[in-house]
Amino acid sequence: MKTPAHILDFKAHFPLLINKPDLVYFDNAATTQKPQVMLDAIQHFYQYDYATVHRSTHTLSSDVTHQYEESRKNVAQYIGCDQPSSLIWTKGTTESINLVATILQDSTISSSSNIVISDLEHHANLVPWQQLCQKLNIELRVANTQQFQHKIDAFIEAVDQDTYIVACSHVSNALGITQPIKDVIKLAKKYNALSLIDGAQAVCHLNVDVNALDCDFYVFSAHKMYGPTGLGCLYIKPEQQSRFPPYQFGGEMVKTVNYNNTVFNDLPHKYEAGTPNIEAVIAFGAVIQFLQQQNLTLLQQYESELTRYLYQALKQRSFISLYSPIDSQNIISFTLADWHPHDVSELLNNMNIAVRVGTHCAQPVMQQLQLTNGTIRLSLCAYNTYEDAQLFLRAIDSLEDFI
Amino acid sequence: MKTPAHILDFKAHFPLLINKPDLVYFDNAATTQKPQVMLDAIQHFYQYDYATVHRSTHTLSSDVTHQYEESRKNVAQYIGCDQPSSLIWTKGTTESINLVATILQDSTISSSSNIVISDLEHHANLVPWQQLCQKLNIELRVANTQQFQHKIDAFIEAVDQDTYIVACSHVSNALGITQPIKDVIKLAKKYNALSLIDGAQAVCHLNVDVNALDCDFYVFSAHKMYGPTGLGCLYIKPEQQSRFPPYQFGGEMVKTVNYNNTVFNDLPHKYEAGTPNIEAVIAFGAVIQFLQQQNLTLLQQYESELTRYLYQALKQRSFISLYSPIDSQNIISFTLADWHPHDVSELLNNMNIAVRVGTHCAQPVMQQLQLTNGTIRLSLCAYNTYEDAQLFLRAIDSLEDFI
Amino acid sequence: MTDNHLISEIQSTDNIIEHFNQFRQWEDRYRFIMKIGKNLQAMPVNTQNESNEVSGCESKVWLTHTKHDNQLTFFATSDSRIVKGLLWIILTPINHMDNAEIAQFDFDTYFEQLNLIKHLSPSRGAGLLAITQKIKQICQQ
Amino acid sequence: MTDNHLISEIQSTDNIIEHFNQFRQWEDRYRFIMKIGKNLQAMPVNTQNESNEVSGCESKVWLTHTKHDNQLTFFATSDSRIVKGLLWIILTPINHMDNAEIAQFDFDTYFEQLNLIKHLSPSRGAGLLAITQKIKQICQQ
Ligand SMILES: Cc1ncc(COP(=O)(O)O)c(C=O)c1O
Ligand SMILES: Cc1ncc(COP(=O)(O)O)c(C=O)c1O
Repeated sequence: MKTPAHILDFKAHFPLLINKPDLVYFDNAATTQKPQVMLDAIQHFYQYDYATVHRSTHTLSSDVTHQYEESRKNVAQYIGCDQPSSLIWTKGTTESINLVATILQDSTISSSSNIVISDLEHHANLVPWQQLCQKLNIELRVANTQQFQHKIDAFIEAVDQDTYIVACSHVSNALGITQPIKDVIKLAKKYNALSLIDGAQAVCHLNVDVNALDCDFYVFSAHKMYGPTGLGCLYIKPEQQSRFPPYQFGGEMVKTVNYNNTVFNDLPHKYEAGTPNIEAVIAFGAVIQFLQQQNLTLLQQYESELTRYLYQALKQRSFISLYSPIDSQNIISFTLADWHPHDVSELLNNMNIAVRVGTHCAQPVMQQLQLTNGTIRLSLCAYNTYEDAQLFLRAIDSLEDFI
Repeated sequence: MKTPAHILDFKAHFPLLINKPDLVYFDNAATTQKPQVMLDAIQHFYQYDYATVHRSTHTLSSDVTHQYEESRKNVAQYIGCDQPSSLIWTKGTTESINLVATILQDSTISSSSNIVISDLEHHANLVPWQQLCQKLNIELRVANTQQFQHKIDAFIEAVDQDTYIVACSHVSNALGITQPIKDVIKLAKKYNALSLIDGAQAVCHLNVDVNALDCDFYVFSAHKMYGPTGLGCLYIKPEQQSRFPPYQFGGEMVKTVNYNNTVFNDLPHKYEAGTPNIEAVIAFGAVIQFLQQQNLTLLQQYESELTRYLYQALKQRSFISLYSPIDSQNIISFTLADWHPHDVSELLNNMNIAVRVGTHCAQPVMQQLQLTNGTIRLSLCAYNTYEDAQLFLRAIDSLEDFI
Repeated sequence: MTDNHLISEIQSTDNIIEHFNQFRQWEDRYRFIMKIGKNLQAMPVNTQNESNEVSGCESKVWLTHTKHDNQLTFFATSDSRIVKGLLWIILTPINHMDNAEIAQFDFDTYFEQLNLIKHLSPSRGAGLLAITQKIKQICQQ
Repeated sequence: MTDNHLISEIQSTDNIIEHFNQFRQWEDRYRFIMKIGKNLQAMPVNTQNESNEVSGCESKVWLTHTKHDNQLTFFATSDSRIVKGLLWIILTPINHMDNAEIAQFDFDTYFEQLNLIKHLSPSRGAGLLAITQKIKQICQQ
């Protein structure tokens, strides 16, 4: 198998991969590398345009505000949302989910309510709900997806008229399973429950259309889709925008303040107290523009092919146990018979191959699979090549020489 | 007056100021410009080193983790703290204060408690406490500093044995007043109350030593001291570190998770859920290193001289009313008789002079001064020159030509 | 310097646009705006109150109108000199129009021809928009 | 390839350091570590339990000791082959020392001479530290 030219062209945009030609970077689910256009945008921003946003009375600041809000509009459009005020900037997926849990906590949840999550969640989409349930003394229900066969049945069993919110990942980070979120959202609607989709592992690889999905909340991180660190997004469906109380307090999110009373601003500002991460918003805008210039369909197709190729190759090796499904989204989780995952990653690391091992911030998933030491996780991106895959396979086969 | 050579040398590190030689940037209290070393650090980081931190099993990631924790150590030392785990990374001052308000809310505050703030606070150090008091139905006390004569007496009147926390700015952003925080902290200790100092306007201009201050919390933003956007700090005194519950939930802040129970990690990780703003931490580390190479004493001395020069010049003009004290920290807040502040800033902006006008996220301060339209605020930094000051004074004098 | 005699003759949009386009420097443009504001017609008594405040402007703006034989006349003022000038620019032409003409009037094109928005801060621009929307709304009542 | 006969003769720190320093490639170093781990003395019965787990290591590590005529002997194991090898490297020299020598033993210098920490992931390094600290602690009891 040879890597197509358009993939090599795509890869050429990522300076770290060019500067480290021997590196095989298969830790993309943790975070992706960044295109040069993003670094250029950051440089240019600080060298020519820098000032704070909003509250502005000088041109520098109003120009930055314009760029900043354009970036919001572009990111919103990228996920199928035509109302930019529906897109809230946060620190990351984790803060987005905590924000929602906080504003729900302060709204009216009855004591007979329950909250439903799936059994495939990252800690970020589990612990906030668990802690909220403990605080409010309500039930946390875990939809048992039956050995992760991603059946909607598990959700049908868990959701009922007392369900306040269903929180479910679009793609699981530990195993790469795509969950049936369209049906999950429909189910939630049927019972008048809210729905939150954790898209951290989806936005980089799938076309997301929040409008078509019709979920109440959709969350993701910029750094997992070629963007900067320190920036996440929270999409809130327009109908839900005035329903919830504020989250944190400070500048920008208020209209008027006196010692007795504060009147809060409208969305998106209501949920964006303080000076935001302006640099990251500008940088992410440049990344989205860059992505829009790519042929995303071709990139996604290639990602699937490469994943399938590696999957089949690993499947042929009897000493390997696979935990990801065959149609996994760019993630292959596996173990090697008689090997501690950490020993595998340590040797792979010495061969310049970066993978992740352990429980992948999803300890309950690993508990269910009875894998105390977790798995080895390969996670791919459109800039990974067939040469990367072959180096990896050769490395895996060489491990027995060490023992 | 001529700008000393060492100041011109310092200014030369800031590319935006070099690229815009005609700009007079007097909006430093909102946010400062960035040195080239920071931009180089960001470029180098993404081009050669980028990976996520902690949870690492490959060299890229462990090297980044090392850099990331070194940066924490350096910033901690910069503010006089020798225990790096006392320094929590946040989004900014606003999040730092909200974090403290959140963990206090979940700890045990009795219904007879009160919270004390000064009457000089930015909304970020006012609204979170106001809302917390409303939620817990406890009293918010505002120390009336008597026309801002920064007397400790106001605090002595407000603080008593029921005070849970005293939250006070080190330097006020609206007027530049330095508050008597050493005495405020002592007073709080005397009554066993906690103390939080909002250092957003101080860290860039004063030597801060949290150890000597002996406060429980000290908060500030990187972007107001030549650092990147999207990064703030929260110093928590070592003795207080295990006292409070967690803040937000997700990866990194947990040790073990199952569906029934979660065991939380130690500080600083306990308060840092999710993938952090790695880029900003690395960038801020580079800025702190840069600052350590400067002669800070000389820079601070110059800032004071320039502020004093402008202050005296404005004082000589009968059509100007000054609201900052003579020993103001780099900030001069004033109005022009018979002029709307926004009209002033709009004309100044056309003369390439960036100032801020309005209520400066401190509406109650302006209410107390009966300035519904707020003030015009000049805020200086060590890279501002005497030529900037003269251009500004000439601009102010030219305003009468317009009417 | 703008001659007061001249100003009294500037009444139609064409006049105003023509006058504006002769400015080569931003200073002249602002001088004109800030001086012309003085020519705003005084608000009717007791109308400069909270209920007539237009929200969404950076500085305070009051807007009211009278109706004679079904013909609307608008009055406005502000605590900002620049905004007063802008109000004069908005009101002068429409106070020479009948209601149907006002309802039809294309403020966006007018502002564009004046090259106005570009030279204002975005919050001022938003304020102008809030005022013109309010006027249109009143026309539709 | 490391000859088993040879390994049985590597007992002192000097032996081990000398042996380590002959490796030119990381592969040889790891091969040695992973094979030598097999020579770890078996843990006494029923000691590989939770109360003997050393916390702070990436993989599971168990550490226990016996005392004969006041002389300590340490036993340890792990579910990781690499860690087992590292445990052999730690325990082999000290199990030839008397208690006073162990208490005095400078693990940091030893690891430095082996050039070990540099080649391990930082979490492994932290794990090693946790183990040596536990040993020192036991010696002080
Ligand atoms: C005194 C003071 N406190 C808090 C803040 C809020 O800081 P940030 O917007 O960086 O969160 C500021 C800055 O605007 C400030 O000047
Ligand atoms: C499915 C999923 N949810 C949430 C997160 C948390 O994202 P972040 O660390 O960027 O907040 C991750 C990434 O680690 C993830 O993969």
